Formats: sequence, structure tokens, C-alpha cells
Amino acid sequence: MKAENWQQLGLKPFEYEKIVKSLGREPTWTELGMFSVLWSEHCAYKHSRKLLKTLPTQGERVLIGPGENAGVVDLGDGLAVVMKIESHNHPIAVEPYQGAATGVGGIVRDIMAMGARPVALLDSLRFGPLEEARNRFIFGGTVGGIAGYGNCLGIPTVGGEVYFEEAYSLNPLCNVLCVGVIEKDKVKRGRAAGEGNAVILIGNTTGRDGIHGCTFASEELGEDTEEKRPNIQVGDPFTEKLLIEACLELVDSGAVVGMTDMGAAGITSSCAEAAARAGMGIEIDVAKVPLREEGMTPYEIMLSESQERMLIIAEKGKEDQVKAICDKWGLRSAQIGVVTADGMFRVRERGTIVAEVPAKLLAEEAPIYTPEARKPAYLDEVGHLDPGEVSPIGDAAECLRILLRTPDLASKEYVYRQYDHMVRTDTIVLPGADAAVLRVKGSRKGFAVCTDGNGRHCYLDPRSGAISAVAEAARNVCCVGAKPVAVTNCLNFGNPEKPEVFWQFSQVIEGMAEACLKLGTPVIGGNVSFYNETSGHAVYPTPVIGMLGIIQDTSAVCTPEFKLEGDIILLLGPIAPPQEGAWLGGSEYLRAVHRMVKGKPARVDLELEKRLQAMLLEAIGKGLLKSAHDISDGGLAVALAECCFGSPAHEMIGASVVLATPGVRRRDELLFGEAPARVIVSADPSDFGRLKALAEKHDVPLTLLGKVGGDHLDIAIAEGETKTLIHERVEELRSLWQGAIECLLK
Amino acid sequence: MRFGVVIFPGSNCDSDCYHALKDVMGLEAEYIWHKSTDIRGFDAIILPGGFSYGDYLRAGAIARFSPVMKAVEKFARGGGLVLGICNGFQILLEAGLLPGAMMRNDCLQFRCHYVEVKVENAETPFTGECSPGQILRIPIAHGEGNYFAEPRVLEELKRNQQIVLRYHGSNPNGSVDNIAAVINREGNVMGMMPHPERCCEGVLGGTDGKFIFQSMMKYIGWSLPLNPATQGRCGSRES
Amino acid sequence: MEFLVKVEVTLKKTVADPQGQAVYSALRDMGFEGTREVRVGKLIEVRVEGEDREHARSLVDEMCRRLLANPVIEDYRLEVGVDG
Amino acid sequence: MEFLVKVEVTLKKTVADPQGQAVYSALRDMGFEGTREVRVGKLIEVRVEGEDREHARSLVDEMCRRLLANPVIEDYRLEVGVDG
Ligand SMILES: Nc1ncnc2c1ncn2[C@@H]1O[C@H](COP(=O)(O)OP(=O)(O)O)[C@@H](O)[C@H]1O
Ligand SMILES: [Mg+2]
Repeated sequence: MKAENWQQLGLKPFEYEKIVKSLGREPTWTELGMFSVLWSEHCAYKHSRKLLKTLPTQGERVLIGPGENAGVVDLGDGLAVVMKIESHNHPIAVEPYQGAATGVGGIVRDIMAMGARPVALLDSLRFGPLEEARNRFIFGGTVGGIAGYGNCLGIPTVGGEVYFEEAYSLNPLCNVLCVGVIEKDKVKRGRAAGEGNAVILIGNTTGRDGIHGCTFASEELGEDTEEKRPNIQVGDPFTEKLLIEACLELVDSGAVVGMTDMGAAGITSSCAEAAARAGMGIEIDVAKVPLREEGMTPYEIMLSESQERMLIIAEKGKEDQVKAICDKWGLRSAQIGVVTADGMFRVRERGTIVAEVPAKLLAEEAPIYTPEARKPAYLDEVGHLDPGEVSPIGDAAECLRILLRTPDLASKEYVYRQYDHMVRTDTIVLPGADAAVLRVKGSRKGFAVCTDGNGRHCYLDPRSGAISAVAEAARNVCCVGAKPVAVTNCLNFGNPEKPEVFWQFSQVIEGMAEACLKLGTPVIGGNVSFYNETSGHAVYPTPVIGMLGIIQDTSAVCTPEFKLEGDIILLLGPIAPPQEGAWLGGSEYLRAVHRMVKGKPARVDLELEKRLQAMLLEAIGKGLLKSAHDISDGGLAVALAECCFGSPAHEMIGASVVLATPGVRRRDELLFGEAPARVIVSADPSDFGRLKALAEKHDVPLTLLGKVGGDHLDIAIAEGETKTLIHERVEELRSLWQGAIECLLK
Repeated sequence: MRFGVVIFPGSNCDSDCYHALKDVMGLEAEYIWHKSTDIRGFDAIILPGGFSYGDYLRAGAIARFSPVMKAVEKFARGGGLVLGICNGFQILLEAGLLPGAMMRNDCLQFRCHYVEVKVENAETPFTGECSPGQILRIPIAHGEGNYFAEPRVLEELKRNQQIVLRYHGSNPNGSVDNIAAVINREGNVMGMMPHPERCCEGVLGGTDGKFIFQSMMKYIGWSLPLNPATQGRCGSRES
Repeated sequence: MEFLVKVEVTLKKTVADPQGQAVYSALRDMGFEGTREVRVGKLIEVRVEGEDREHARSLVDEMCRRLLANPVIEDYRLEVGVDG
Repeated sequence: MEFLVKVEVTLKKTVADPQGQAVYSALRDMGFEGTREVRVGKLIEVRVEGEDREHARSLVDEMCRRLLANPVIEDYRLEVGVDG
């Protein structure tokens, strides 16, 4: 075969040689296409697989870890929670609405493949600054697409995050996380077990859309990005909703041996992976695939990424049962093949064999690379910060206003009010809190989920940035009263063939592994998205952590907003930095007020973090806390303001706080410095003693800051006499914060 | 007292309604598949929220041709209580069981949050437990809740007190005259955009939705004096 | 015979068109100052089997009255072409 | 001079049209058995000030490329009329 042919499909010389050697012959055109997609970075994890193996994946609650369509965690009471996150970055850069919509569709099918009912979505988004029209367009389209698809499915979108940084202007990120619930003993696996069992394709017809989508996802975007556009599909949430209901009935029917979704690389990957996982083979006939267009070649059929399709492996003899359920839901179904024992993935077009390759070779034996890693030179320049470079602020109140107005810190209500976050009537802590909480009807149990990841921190110090992402995610989940138990993650990076990018990647993996191990939150799945790079500009290294926490009793959840006049306000964790400037590096304050992206973000003390989280959980469990809110971007002052802003269930209320911090020179660092392991809580004054004892027991610093009440946020500092730093009406602060994003869109 | 909750392809608040009726309100509730043509034996029918047929073309436009809708029409003509919530409201409009039409929200975006609505008519089977002018806090979740009726129709709605709920404070979708719920002339078919089934439990942040279902229970109990069991449970209308 | 019938569904003039409004403002903001008005409707292309043009038209007209347009807020126009 | 330019925005033939599909099935179920295909697109009517027809066309063409259509998934066609 001519080299142009396989090169044009993105295969490397070494890879082509491996194919020829393994097959003992030259591949056919269809086979080559199949290898090119399954051996793409997107499907094969060629550059990341080795390092991903170093992540901790075991835990007492883990039922299924990485390797299946989604991870599964034991919730107790015979129930299990299924969770997975995935990126759809490249598609939103060219068609934000449909790109995001089909991203939701894809991750939901991963959850369905495990047999579970999808019950919640979260979206972690990164865009360029809203001052630019193109970024506004991508932002609006992406949010609209998630809303358009998720709302129609009747799956609440209960949380997520949005950041705006120049580094994402050309490469916006869209990561979507889905959570499902299932009875433990009904969990399905994506396995094609049992010779003679039926291979059935259900859902939408197959068209020419999305061919080579995963190759697209495995390339840098370039000048010719427009040309890649035919890879974009139009989502059909209505069909997906029917698929969800049909799949759940199929699971209940007992006719199903295994299920798998059809995402990237369509029929090729779903069949090859299902066969490989079971150590079996599959034989299909492309002529049996219901097509949307005429004249499609086997190559096109095998590679089509048409949406809203699932592959069902049904017990032999129960094919009619599968068909009846699909018919009931108005879905197409077609048996396209059978499971075989010979381990081969054989594709016929009626009488002719058009492809015949070992399923394992395709699905599991892509070459693995050990790329070179080199510490990037930019770190020499921006990796250090001399506090002297940052001129101290005059007007603290003005700084607070600037911070509350920056879109990174501003209320994301503009986003989540477009999402149906209440459907299914299980969302008991709505978006706007540190983590969303869902109950499970018929059980006292519930769970909390959130996503966290700070690309700027990881840019400045990838290892520590990853640790703080895990720590923050776990802390957020603890703040609502859930015990963190498992992580799913989405790793968004530039081109891994560049040593600097790979260095960032390896540092992030190291940090994540350390934090997950320490905090007892094993990684049960995830997704890697490389090549988020356009014309040499890569995104910040952006690991997004999806954290799952378990709640034993949903009547004892906690929320961030202050509740009652007279309650005391306490800080758990350190109040001042260990040395001057330690909390300024990489902070939102530096960026928004001083326009600097510099320094090392504060180091995470994982031991303290762990103790703090244990204390939080115990305090919430004992009913000692009225509210809890972690201090993250924007520091103490921003977190205090947020606690005053109320929620759908509680009115806003003021607070007055005095910081007694002798010896600390920088007020800006006290107010706006960012450090992990810090939480603001409020409590009834009569519980102070018990909280103090609890803090001592867990060896967590505790400081009494002040009281809830009034209609102002008052922050003063005690230096001999007491000086007011901030005295602002809560209502005014809140309106700045609430309207900031919409204001930028006008 | 039997409530029927219709499932159209794409309904997604069907199980929420069922849960609110059965597990929270303690009523007898059953699902009705969109292909059923016989809905005898029910005391009230709920058309739930969601995206029937993906809301393709226009919200509710395709669902109104479902086989079950003929039966629902007949049930309504016979005086049976029909409540359309959100997508259910849209379906009732498309089916001509209620006057007017639904358009895209004027903000062109989906909106999900709590709203306040004012009870404009507390004499209907769906609001009998409310006091006139009472403010209810109920969530909305829709992209097409911009109710429209021609001026002539609007006048008629007002004259006959067919506007049952109005948005109070701000109007989330641009609906004419702040309309959030309308009832038919005969007073047995109501459509409302807010979702009462989403606020029947304190843990969900509100319980005002119960007023709607309790009103229906009372009304049915009162209008079915022949059934002593039902009457005993619901008490008289005055209480 | 097969006919391709184009149906234009537009909002009645008396009905506000927020989508058209939004497009109008966006165009003005982008510098298209000569824009005077924008209205957004639907274009539905129906390929239908009919005895002749008139038959095809009457079929699609019925589709419009029953499903494709909502007479409370929308007007529609048909145009019958022969299938290409 | 003012021109009324009609823009038809349709999904590319290779792109799935779930909306058209749903309408198609509904029509079939309603008894319109001669229906062969339905596709749903947008009709955008732009009233624009231009020197002449050609100018109006080129203005709206630019609007289409920049805002009204997304070439990834959509095609568009223009038709310039004189303002009525
Ligand atoms: N894209 C989004 N989708 C849904 N909810 C979001 C989104 N972005 C932010 N939120 C919600 O807004 C709140 C604040 O988000 P964020 O500032 O990222 O929280 P934190 O700093 O605690 O991680 C959270 O409840 C979050 O779930
Ligand atoms: Mg938080």
C-alpha cells in the first residue's frame, strides 16, 4: 500500500509496520481505516496509558475501576453509583452548540452502557475572555448546546465550572460528567461474551457524519479547521431519551449479556472493544446496518460516528425480546452479527469479507509511547514571585468589587439557570453551592458531586496544581456533608509529542496520584484530551477532577450560605500564610487586580487537608454547622461575600468579621490570598465549645472571625485598634457578582 | 381517587408527577402510555412536562396527535379534570383544549428557577385550596413558555376569569399579561407552566406545589359524593 | 409522481419575533448598519407523492393546517416544485 | 433603496435532521402516506438598505457567512426581492 494512504489517515510508519507484521499481510482499505481510528490517540491512549497506570484505582467502595465504559462505586443498600467524565473540546471550537450537545449525548451513553439510569450531569468549561465576540459566541453556543440536549433528556445538569482565560481562546474546553444510579447486581459490562450471542445495533441510522471524528480529536487545530467541519454531528436528544428508556428496559428484561455505547469510531470501536474485553470475536455484516444515506461503503459504515446508537449483545434466542422493547420505544434495531469464539473481528459485506483482524490487536495492542519530557522554559520566568513585585493595595473594597465582577468568580447563574437542574426531583442542593447533592428516592442515602480544576495553577506548577484540584474537589464535597470516595478525571493538554507538554502531563499525573492516594479517593475512570493546541498555542494544562461523595443521611446536608443573625463565623484552617507572598502566587487577585500570572500557587498540606475534611464531616454529621463554604479563588474576602449572598432557599444576610493577625504585613494577602485547606463555617454560638474541642481533636486550626447579621459585609483588622478594611452593602456586592457575566455579554 | 399520568415519548416529568402524587400526597396514581385509547376509571389526568417528540417543530405539536389525546379530549369533554404542566400545557394548547399558543421565551433561552405566581382565580378545581391573591413559589423549567393569545381571546379569558395564575414580580418568558396558567371555559382543563410536582417536599426547597394537587383532591372528593371512601378521606369542600 | 413542496412558515406580523429581534441587534452590532428588520421563520421541505401538482399542493396544504403551522401565531405559504 | 432578502438556511444533506425525521414520522402516522421525506430549515427575512440588488445580495451574503448560517452543518440560499 502506498505510504500516502496510511499517512493521510494519521498512522505513523512504525504503526503501519506493526499492522502489517501482526496481520502477516497488507491491510485492506477498510482495515486500515479501522486501525487508524482505534489506534488514534483519542481511542488508544498511546501517549498517556503508561502514566495512567500509576494512578490509584483500588478502594473498598470501588466495584469497577477504569477500563469499562464508566466506573462504579458501591453506595450501600444494594445500590451503586456510576460516573464518568469526557471531553468534547475540538467540536465546540467549530460548532459550539452541536459540539456541546453531542458531547452530552456521548457521556450519557457511557453511563447507559453500564446499565444505569443517568441521573445527573455536570459541565466543566473553559473559554477565552468574553471581551472577544468569537469567545462570546462559543460560550453562548456551548452552554446552549448542553442545555438543549441535557434538558430534553430529563437529566438535571446540577453543577460544573466555567473559567475564562486567554489560553483557551483558540482551544475552548468542554468536559461533561455524567452520574448514574443502578441496583448493584444489575451492572452490565461492555463485553461480547458467549459464542453465538446476537450483536444488535439499536437507535439512530448510520450516516456519513463524523467519520474520523476521533482522528480529528487527536490533532492540533490549524488553519484548515474549517475543513474539518464535516466531522460535526447534529444531536438528536429525543432519540437519546428513547434509547435511555429502552436500554433500562433491556437491562431489566434479562436478555442482555453486554452493552456498549457507540462513541468515537462507531461500530469499529464498540465491536472491537466488546469482543476484546470478553476475549471473544465478533462477525458482522455491514449490509445489515440501517443506513441514512445511500451508497455508503463498508469503510464509511465502520467509521461513522452517527450519534444515538448503542450496541447490544443479546443472549441467543432472545433477539425478539430485544426487538420488542425497541419497537415499544419506537427505536430501530437490527441484528448485525454474532459473537464468535475465534477472537477475530470479521466484517462482511454480504458474501465478501472486507476486514478480518484480531479484536485484541485493534482494541488493545496499539503501540504505546514513552514520550520525552522536559521542564518548560517559561517556568523560569513565571514560576517565581517576589512579593515586592506586587504593590500593596490601597482600597480593599474596590479590590473586592473587581474580584466579584471577574467572570471567573462571578455567579454562574447565567449558565445554570439555562439548565434544568431540578428535573427528577432529586437535586436537594442546587447549583450555586460547593457541590450538588442528589438524594436517592426510597433510601436515606444520597451523593454529592462537583468538578474542580484550576488551569492557571497547573500552568505555574502542574504537580501542585493537580494536588490542589483533588484537594479542592474533596473539600467541596465535604462542605455539603458528603464523604469523598472516588474520582473521575478529564486531562486536557496540548500536543504530547512536545516534551514540555508531556512534562506537564507527567507532573499532573504524579500530583493527582499522590493526592488521590492520600485522600482515599481512587480514580475510577476518566478521559485524556491531547492536542488542544492551535498554531503552537496550547491550553493551560487543565486536569478536571470530578469528585463523588457519599451521604449516609440526606437530612443532614450543609450549604454555603449564612443562615441566621447572631450565628458565629469561624475559619477552619490557617488564617495567615507561612511566609509573606506564599498565598499570592497564581491567585485570581494577582491576575484580576495586578494583571499578573506568576508565582507558585500555595502548597497543599495533604495531611492537614485530610484532617480538616474529617473534622468537617464529623461536625456536619453532628449537626454543629449551619453553613460551610470552602475558600478558593478570590480568597477569604470573596468566600465571605459569597456566604452572605443567600440561595434560593435563604435570604441574603450580612456579616461582620475582625481579623486578628499580628505580624502579618500584607492585608491583600490576608483578604485575597489563595490557599487550600480553608473553610468558612457558621454555627450557633452555643456550639462554639464543641467545635473548638472537635478542632483540637482533629488538630485543625480554628479561628473565631465574627458574627452573621446586618446588611453589610464588614471586614476589619485588629492592629492595636480595629481598622475597617471593607464595609459594603451585601445587596450591592451581590448585584455586581450576579450580573457580571450577563453584563459582559451585552 | 385515581390519577393518570400520561407518558408521551420524550416526557420527562412523568415519574416526578407520579412520585409527588403517590409517595408524597398518598394518592392512587398510574401511568398511561401514549398509545392507550381507553382511559376510563380515572378521576384526573396529568399531562406531564418534558420534551414530547423532542419538542421538534413546535412544543407539543406532534404529541397532540398521539392516540391517547383523543381519549383525553373525550375525558375532558365529559368534565374530567385535566392538568397540563409545562409541556403538558403546550400539548393542551396545540390540541385546542385551551385557547392561545406558546412561543419561545423572549430571552430566547431555557429558564430554570423558582418563580412567584399569584393566584388570580381561587375558585377552580386546581386552586380551590388557595386563597385569592395568594403568592405561590413554584419552579419553572422551560424554553417555550411565552404564552400568546390574540387581544380578542385575551379579553375573553379575562372576562371569564380563565387566567388562573400570573407571574408575580418578574415575568420569566414574556408571556402576554404575565400569564402562567389558564383554564378552559368549562373550568375542568388547566395548563400551567410552573412545575408543582417539583415543590411538594421540604427537602426540595418548597411545598407550594401541594396546593395544586390538594385542590384537585378536594374537588374530586367533593364531586364524587357517591364514593364514601373518597369522601371520607378528603372531607368537605368548605373545611 | 414525486413533488418537492417548500413550506414557508412565518410568525404573523402581529406577533413579536424576539429571535428576529436578536438577530437584528447582532447584525447591527457587527456593523451591518443598513439592516432594517429581521424576521425568523421556518422552511419545511416536504417530498410527497401526488397525482399532479395540484394534488401535491392540496396534500401539503392539509399538512400545514393540521400540523406544520399553528394558525394562532403563524402564517404559511406553499411553493410546489417538481422533484429534482 | 430597501430590499427584502429571503435567506433559506437548510441542513446539509449529509447531516442528520432529527426534526425533519420526527415531522416525517408524525405525518405518516397521521395518514399522509405519500410523504417521502421532510427536512426542516430556517427562513430568515432580512430587510436591508442597499445601493442596488447586487449590493443588497452581497451584504446579506456576508451576514450569512458571518452569522446567519454555520457552514459546518448548513447551506444557505438567497433571494433578493424589492421591498414591498
Ligand atoms: N458550567 C456550570 N454548570 C452548572 N453549574 C455551574 C457551572 N459553573 C459553575 N456552576 C455552579 O456554580 C457554583 C460555583 O462554582 P465555582 O465557583 O466553580 O465553585 P467552587 O469554587 O466551589 O468550585 C457551583 O455550585 C457550580 O456547580
Ligand atoms: Mg467551593
